[in-house]
Amino acid sequence: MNAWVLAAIVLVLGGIVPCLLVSLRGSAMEGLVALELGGVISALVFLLLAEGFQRQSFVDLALMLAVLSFVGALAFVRYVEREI
Amino acid sequence: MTVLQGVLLVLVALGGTAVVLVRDPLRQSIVAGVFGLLLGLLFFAFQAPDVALSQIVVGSLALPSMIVLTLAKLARLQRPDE
Amino acid sequence: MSFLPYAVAAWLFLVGLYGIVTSRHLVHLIVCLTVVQSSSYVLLLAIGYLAGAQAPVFADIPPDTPIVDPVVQALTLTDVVVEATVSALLFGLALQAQKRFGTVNPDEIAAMKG
Amino acid sequence: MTMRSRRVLFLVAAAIFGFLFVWGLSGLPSFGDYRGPYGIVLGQIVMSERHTTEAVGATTFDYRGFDTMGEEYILFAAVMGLVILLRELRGERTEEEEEEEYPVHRRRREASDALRVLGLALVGPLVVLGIYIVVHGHITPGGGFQGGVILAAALILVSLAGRYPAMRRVRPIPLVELADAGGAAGFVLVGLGGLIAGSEFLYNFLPLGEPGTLLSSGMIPLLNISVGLEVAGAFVLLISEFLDQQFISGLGEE
Repeated sequence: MNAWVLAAIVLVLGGIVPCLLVSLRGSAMEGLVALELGGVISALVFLLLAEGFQRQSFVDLALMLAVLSFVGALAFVRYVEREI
Repeated sequence: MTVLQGVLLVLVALGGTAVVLVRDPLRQSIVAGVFGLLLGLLFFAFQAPDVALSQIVVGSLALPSMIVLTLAKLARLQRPDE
Repeated sequence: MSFLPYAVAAWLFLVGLYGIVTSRHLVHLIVCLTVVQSSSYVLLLAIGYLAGAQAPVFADIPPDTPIVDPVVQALTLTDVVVEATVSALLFGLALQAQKRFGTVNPDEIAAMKG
Repeated sequence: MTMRSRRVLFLVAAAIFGFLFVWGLSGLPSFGDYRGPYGIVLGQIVMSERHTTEAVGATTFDYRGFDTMGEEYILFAAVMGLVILLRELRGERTEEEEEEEYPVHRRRREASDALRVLGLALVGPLVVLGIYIVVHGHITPGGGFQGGVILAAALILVSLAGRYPAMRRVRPIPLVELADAGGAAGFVLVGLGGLIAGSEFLYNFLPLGEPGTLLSSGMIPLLNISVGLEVAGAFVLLISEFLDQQFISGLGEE
């Protein structure tokens, strides 16, 4: 395990776990914000892991996640703004 | 097994449990989104970037939009009964 | 510890099944079904994993590097696609259920059928 | 059946199933100790035999090409089924003539200008990203399915960020259906090429080229493109059927 992977683990535990907790406990809107933040943090973790595995060609995944989580969030927002 | 895989496996197990236990469909779909992110990370840690990419695509785009559109339509269909 | 992935796969299957059995909303039920299906991804990928091996993409590694099994990954890819299509069809059926029975609670639908 | 008796029944069944599951898995080699022959053989031959740097892509579209064809037709059939299901729903809705109900609810709020600009600015990059993922399916992770969904997302984004009528303009349904069906047919046609070349169905009959370049791996990029077309068409069709549901008895939106 190198520093990149260690940083990824720290980011998962310190970043995505709180997002999971908030999406469980909070209101729908808070959960949505947590999901968005989780998407951003996951993209960062993908970057760190691609670096940590020494496979830089896998940064595509982070790029895709960054773009797609925005589109997915838009779907949620358009629903939540009408229903809540 | 590496520490990364262990951590992500435990989180996936917890996330799956959380998805099942949340009863409200809209909030459940949000938790399912976080679960999908965790799954994608786990697959990447399992050295399966292709599968991780598919999981990202399905989990953060295809499933949420279908759930949300279904819920919106269901809400509209249910309104006359209220 | 080396059986943890299999244990997680079994746990996801059972917990997803629990959600399906106790579900009171068809959309909730379908999302629980995706949890069950994610168990199969974890199981397949865990079977194909080789400790210390690289991901099966030779774009930036020498061709003789040991790689994890591409066959199970291809199977899992198929699995993910099938999950998406099955859920799409089930969401359509949930809408039909609301239309026909006026409810998306599986219990009430069962009760109406008598 | 009451919820309580159902839970008890489930717990009994789950205990039995869990036992059998664990028993079945106990025969597997421990995690990280993979001993399957196919993966190891594939890892050794895929570069020299197919000139593909992506072993998963080669497995999906070449060594297991026939299975993938089945998978494509599962997708095709599922979308057809969904379209039929929802079109029936649409017919019922319009018959009921609910036009006078809930006009306020139905008047969908427009997206803010910032959202619309950001969303529409993302459409171009999404299309480029989708095409990149599809055509590099035999070099880097990705391929027809993932890229196809991104291409579909670009069109769906128009409706999410903009307005529904705008979405209707950019998705000519016959064209989308043509992409869906054409992609599905393309897979079979490429497969038939193997027969014409004097070998079996889905035989990789095209020149293999230099590994790691865009024009390599024979027919795998072609299959990726046809799957990409099919998946993009299928997902646009699928999501727009769900979107149409929102506006079934819509007033004045169009």
